[in-house]
Amino acid sequence: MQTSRRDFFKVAAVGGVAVTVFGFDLKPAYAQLKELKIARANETRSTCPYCAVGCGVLIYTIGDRAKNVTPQVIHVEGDPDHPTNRGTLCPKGSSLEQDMLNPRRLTKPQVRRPGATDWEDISWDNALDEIARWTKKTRDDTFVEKDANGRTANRCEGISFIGGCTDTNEFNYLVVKTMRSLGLVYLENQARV
Amino acid sequence: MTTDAVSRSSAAHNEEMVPRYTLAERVNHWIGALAYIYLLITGLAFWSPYLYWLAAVVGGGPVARAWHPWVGLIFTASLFWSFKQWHGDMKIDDADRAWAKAIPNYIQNEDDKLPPVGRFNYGQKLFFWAMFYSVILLLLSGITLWYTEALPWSLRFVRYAAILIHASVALFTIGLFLIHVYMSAILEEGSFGSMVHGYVTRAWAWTFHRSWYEQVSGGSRRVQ
Amino acid sequence: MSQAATELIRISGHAGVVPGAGLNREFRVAKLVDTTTCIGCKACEVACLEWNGYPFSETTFDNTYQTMPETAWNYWNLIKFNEHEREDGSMMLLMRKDQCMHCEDPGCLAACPADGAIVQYANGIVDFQEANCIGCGYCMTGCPFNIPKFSPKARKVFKCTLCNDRVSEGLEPACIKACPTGCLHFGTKAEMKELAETRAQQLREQSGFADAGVYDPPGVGGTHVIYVLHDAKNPELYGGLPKDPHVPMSVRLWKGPLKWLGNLAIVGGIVGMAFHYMRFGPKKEEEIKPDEDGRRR
Amino acid sequence: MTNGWIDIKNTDMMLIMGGNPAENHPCGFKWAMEAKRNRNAKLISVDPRFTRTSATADLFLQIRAGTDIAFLGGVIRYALENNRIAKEYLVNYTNAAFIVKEGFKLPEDGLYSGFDSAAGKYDPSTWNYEGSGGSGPAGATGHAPEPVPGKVGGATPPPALPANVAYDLTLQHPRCVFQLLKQQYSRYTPEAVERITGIPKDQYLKAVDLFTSVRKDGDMKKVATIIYAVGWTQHTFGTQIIRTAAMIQLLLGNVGRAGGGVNALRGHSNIQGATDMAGLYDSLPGYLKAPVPADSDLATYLKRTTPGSSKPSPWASMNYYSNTPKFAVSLLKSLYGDAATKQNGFAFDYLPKVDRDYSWTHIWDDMYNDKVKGMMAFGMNGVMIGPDTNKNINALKKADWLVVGEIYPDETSEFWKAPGITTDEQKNIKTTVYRLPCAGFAEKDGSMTNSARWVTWKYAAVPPPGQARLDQDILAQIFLRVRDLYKKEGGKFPDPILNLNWAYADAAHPSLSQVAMELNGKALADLTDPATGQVIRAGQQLPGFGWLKDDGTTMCGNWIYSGCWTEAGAQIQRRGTEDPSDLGVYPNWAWSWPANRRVLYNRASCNPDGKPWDPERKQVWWNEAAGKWVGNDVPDFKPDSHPKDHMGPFIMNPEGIGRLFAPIGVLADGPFPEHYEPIESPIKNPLHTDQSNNPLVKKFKTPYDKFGSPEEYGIVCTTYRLTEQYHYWTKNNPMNVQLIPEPFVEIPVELAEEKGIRGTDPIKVISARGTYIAKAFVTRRLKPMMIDGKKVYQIGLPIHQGFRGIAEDEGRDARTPANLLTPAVADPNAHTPETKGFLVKIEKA
Repeated sequence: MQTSRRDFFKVAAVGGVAVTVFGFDLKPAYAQLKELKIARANETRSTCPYCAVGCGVLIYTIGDRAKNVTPQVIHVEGDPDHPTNRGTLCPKGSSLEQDMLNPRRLTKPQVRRPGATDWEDISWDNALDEIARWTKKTRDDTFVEKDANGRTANRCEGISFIGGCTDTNEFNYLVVKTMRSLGLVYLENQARV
Repeated sequence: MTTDAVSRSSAAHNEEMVPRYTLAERVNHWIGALAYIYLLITGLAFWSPYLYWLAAVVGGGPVARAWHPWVGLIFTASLFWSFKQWHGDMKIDDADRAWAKAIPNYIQNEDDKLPPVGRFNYGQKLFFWAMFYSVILLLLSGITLWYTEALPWSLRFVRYAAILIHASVALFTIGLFLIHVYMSAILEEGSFGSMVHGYVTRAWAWTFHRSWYEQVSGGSRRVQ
Repeated sequence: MSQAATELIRISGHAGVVPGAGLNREFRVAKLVDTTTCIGCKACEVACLEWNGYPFSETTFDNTYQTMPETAWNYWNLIKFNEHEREDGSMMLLMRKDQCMHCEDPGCLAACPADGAIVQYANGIVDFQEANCIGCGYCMTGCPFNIPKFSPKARKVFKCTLCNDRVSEGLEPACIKACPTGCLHFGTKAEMKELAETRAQQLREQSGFADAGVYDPPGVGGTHVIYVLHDAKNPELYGGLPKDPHVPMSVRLWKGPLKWLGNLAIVGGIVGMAFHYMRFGPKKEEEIKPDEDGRRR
Repeated sequence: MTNGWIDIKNTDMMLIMGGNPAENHPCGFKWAMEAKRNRNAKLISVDPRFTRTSATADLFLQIRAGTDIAFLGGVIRYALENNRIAKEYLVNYTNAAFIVKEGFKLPEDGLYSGFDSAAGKYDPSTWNYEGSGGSGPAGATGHAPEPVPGKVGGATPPPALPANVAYDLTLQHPRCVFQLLKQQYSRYTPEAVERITGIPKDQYLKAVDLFTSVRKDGDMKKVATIIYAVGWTQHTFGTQIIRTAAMIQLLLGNVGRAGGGVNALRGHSNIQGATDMAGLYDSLPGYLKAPVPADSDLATYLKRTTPGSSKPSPWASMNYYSNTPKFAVSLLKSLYGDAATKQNGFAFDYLPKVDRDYSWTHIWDDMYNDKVKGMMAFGMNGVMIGPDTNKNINALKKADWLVVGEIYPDETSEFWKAPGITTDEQKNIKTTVYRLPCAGFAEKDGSMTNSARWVTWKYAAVPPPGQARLDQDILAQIFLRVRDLYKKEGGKFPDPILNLNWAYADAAHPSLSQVAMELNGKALADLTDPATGQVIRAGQQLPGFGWLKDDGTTMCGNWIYSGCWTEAGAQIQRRGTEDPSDLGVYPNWAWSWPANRRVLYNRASCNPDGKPWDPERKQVWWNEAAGKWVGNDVPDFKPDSHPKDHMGPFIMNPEGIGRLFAPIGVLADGPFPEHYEPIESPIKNPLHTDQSNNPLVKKFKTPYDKFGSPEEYGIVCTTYRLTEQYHYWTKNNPMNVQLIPEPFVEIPVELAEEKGIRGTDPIKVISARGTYIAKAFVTRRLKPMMIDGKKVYQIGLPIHQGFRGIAEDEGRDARTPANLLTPAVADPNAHTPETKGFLVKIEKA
């Protein structure tokens, strides 16, 4: 078995009793090194969601992906292999751990009814059903098949989709696929502003 | 006065007890003394690595650090109480100055060659005042050390002064303390007891504090 | 004694030999902070906070980008922002990462009375061992850089560890890794010194900073955090970096001459008294001389 | 970015303007610092404020917000006058020698030829090249073809470029682009620049001299880069600012070269990808143009959008967009699968046709005017982004429904609880709002494209918290339910919904790797490359967009992403860390579009003979022996085009050259950039007081669209981000809130003294549209300016805080979003609102 330097330190950390010139001495524990908190953590390669440098990040989670473990983030740091950031991160990237462990995260669907002064909870099924119903109603109400000059328009003018710029290419493509097929023209994105 | 009476009285009379310290004075003294001993042990632990083990004796470094300032406050309070009790008796007068000139006699145990002194001799008075002023310095420097973090960085020279003052003054009081203990507990027989039970023999009082003896013996002497 | 004890070259409040003193098997490490490429982004602040996992404290806006006025017990790494107008009227925003300097001759360690509360590893890292800390705060007095900070709750003093948990595993400190511009560097002291000198020379020759130089103050034996400054002649411009830091004279006096004088006095006093007792013996009370008894009455 | 983040390390000179990379892109900015450290590169920072980028600069100039064209126009003038230009590059790689049609007029009075004041737009037919056979001395024969029919929004058909362009390689012809350029910017004297920008002449000349020094006496070795961000785009002339920068880079021969280019920093992790995927009304994936009603069928559409080549006849031009039909048909196959047949024009009718401006500011205006009734917002905080937050809130009040997919409680989902709205008023707001918990970045996989066009895959690390779901699952589930409704109940034109290609293994949980493979494209029939004989079997992933076909035998979601996930595997997951050329190319790390090319237009890094301008920074070069272009990067060129062919390096333009002159309305507001004042400006445009603003800017008519006069609102204000916070996101994050706990307003010391304001005093910033309350940050980093003889103060405020966040919820600030102040006016080309540079007044709160 190999002994690492850390083990040496652990040995050193054990206190003892020794005799000194002037009497007895309860030897304190010298050099108690903290354990490296990510020593056996699982490492996932990801990309920072903030600016467009696209820094590689390593997300450390507890567990070794065994079935009986729910992973929990314990640390995030830069990916030293990533050619652009080479392990560095900015103050936003460095705090990504908190973005994942944030108690402010939304965790359940909610609805605010017309005239209501507060949110109420709603099941996913009901929420999605109601949204689909709204979508169809508004599309059917506002769909323009031919424009004033009788030319094919096939557009839905009553619904707008606005997308953020921190989601994936694939999600964005699915947005274009679904929304264009619904006929949306008010299709805009953070990229505009 | 008959010879018999004289001879009888001379032994018994010499051993007769006169009150020297009130209960309050004794309680206060021992509060102060115990506090000082604690401060000494913990202070010495912080003073020298070779004595750091002393901290372990009183519960370990952090405990010693936590209690040292509080006990310091007790010691300070005790000394202030002493001041209230004794400041009248501690006034330095001409008799003391005369006594001071004869100090070599005192050192050489030639007490009979010393001029008579009152309740406290010049040395005791010096000790008292030295201790009193030291504790003020210790208090001020000690509070600084107690709450180092509260002192702004721009006033850091206060910190620098405080560590030196606290250590040097403490050392000074250790000297005082050693002399005090030596003289009262070892050198001068009967002194120690007086601080325990409050009484001294007439002979002790006559020997060491004759003026005081004469003051107090008046009321308690046999009616002639 | 384990081999690892030889990793220690200094131990605070320690009686007897320090096992690693003089052995120097390892190289010394150092952080290089090039203030001329610092962008004040505070990545180092967050990386430090995140890695060490200390709780947050509420801050308030104080007419500056600076997070808080000074480092705190739970905030070991602070960029100090200083607006500076040059003689030609052009602005400079001087930003300096403030943290423990890891002095070669650490004042905190010199001042510390608690055995093993502050240690210096053979690689130069000065580390607080909170388990041994008694919370006296003397290190705060010993430090010429105002770094160790007291936690009223823990009643201990804390400061940057130079991420010794990472360094001992062969990783770089968290702040170093995060630094986006490479204003922070980590390596052996010798190499960092060389890198710093090269950069300072470049600043002098190419960027018109005639007084650019390296800050590695000899007053504390050099530091394991060194700076490249645009203006090495005026380090005070960078948020109060002392020009010529020393372990305070009073700490030196206290831990040096005063200590030996005091010890001498105490021992001398005890010996003196013993001699006195042997020579003169105890004071005895005398018989009251009757003629003098109540003489004045 | 034409180049990339790492490539900045190769530069000798950086002009950073309209951007603040040190604060907003710190990890990319390292390469600027590397250039400084390793190459002694110089950095010039031009900004309304002394930022943390400026702190590292060799030279800082404080510019009045919105006067960048004046600054850059002056650079062009200086470079032309002092021979700081790349003559050979200019003649061969740009349209400097092309001759412009007679009748074209420069905007000495603020207007180009062809302005239709009634319609408020230009007829760009005079903005064209002279066909050869005209007056070009070296011109060949030939006539400009008739304009291709086709209408955008009922406008006059845009004129087409002549196939053979008249030109004059001596650049002496009075109507050649070079001479017009000289004439256009002759008005941008250092004195004029000082009047407009507020930069003292001596400082300005120092900066311009430094910047153009890379081309001293025409020497081509050194390279300069221009780096910008939304400080340029967010103006009513934003596109033209960027064009001016591009023109400078062409003039100096810096485009295509390592360490050069025009580099947009981009503010969000996948703003590049979202643009590529066309999450914008006016385009389709891969920058194909959105169809208009005049595109009666696919053929008409392709005819309108496929450019014919246009060049001096002896030159060659690759005109890559001549392949548009292949890209478009492959996209339609990806969208509608088997329903897209040759017979039905590959279901071209399914695509909605746009006939007007549906862009961001119009969404809110049309919602306010009761046209838009429903909205879905995914990861997009429209209320905070504004502009004119009040208008957006009041628009949402009129909507029937709003779906917000978010990870934190945001201002958009709680618009009905905005500060100032009472409980009684809430009862009158009839909008139904659904707030759906989405997944954070670490909870989903997929690819993102950074501003260097690197497409990089990421992996999921943890599951979403609570009931939160993956965004793509939510989207799929909404879509599938809508489809079910149309299946069951029918409705308006259900065909595109019912026939949408949704062949994912798990329809309700589409796998993003499957979508990525769809983006790459695959063969639908066996394909053979006639040149090499290589065969791709039906169903196999395509190796790249070179294989795309316009006959329906290939499908590809986004042609520029073709090559990202081939038969060889996911190129976007590659992690090769080798960089043989040491130029920061990293050819085996992830994958960049197009075709894994890292520096665009890299053919221009060589002289016309195919030899690198700087032998120490060799990117690509012509290998005579092999008869092809080779190099350290993938050549952005026809691989076997011999230098003697004189093929232009800008292969995406039909001319094959870089455009100093933007012909035929490529940009709506002029072929050359002209300085216009921001809509709210403290002065009238000193160049032409009668035409102060961009003539194409339209103002909306709602009660919220108010504008302030310089008499009442005398202070120039700009908005910005801080390095410590990310947009409206990290205000939920204690660590970042600790770094910047409260909103503030940076104001100059002199202004503070005038108003009796001390640092940390709460102050009100008031525009014609709203009031923002924050603490004063009194600083010497902002100085008063002399603008056209008038003392003008400039202030700035960060955008991060709103009315939901840690500090906001604790009541630590006034809960006023910065965009309460900004006006809803936009650039006529990019439709980006003008949030950088508007007028305010301040007072103590």
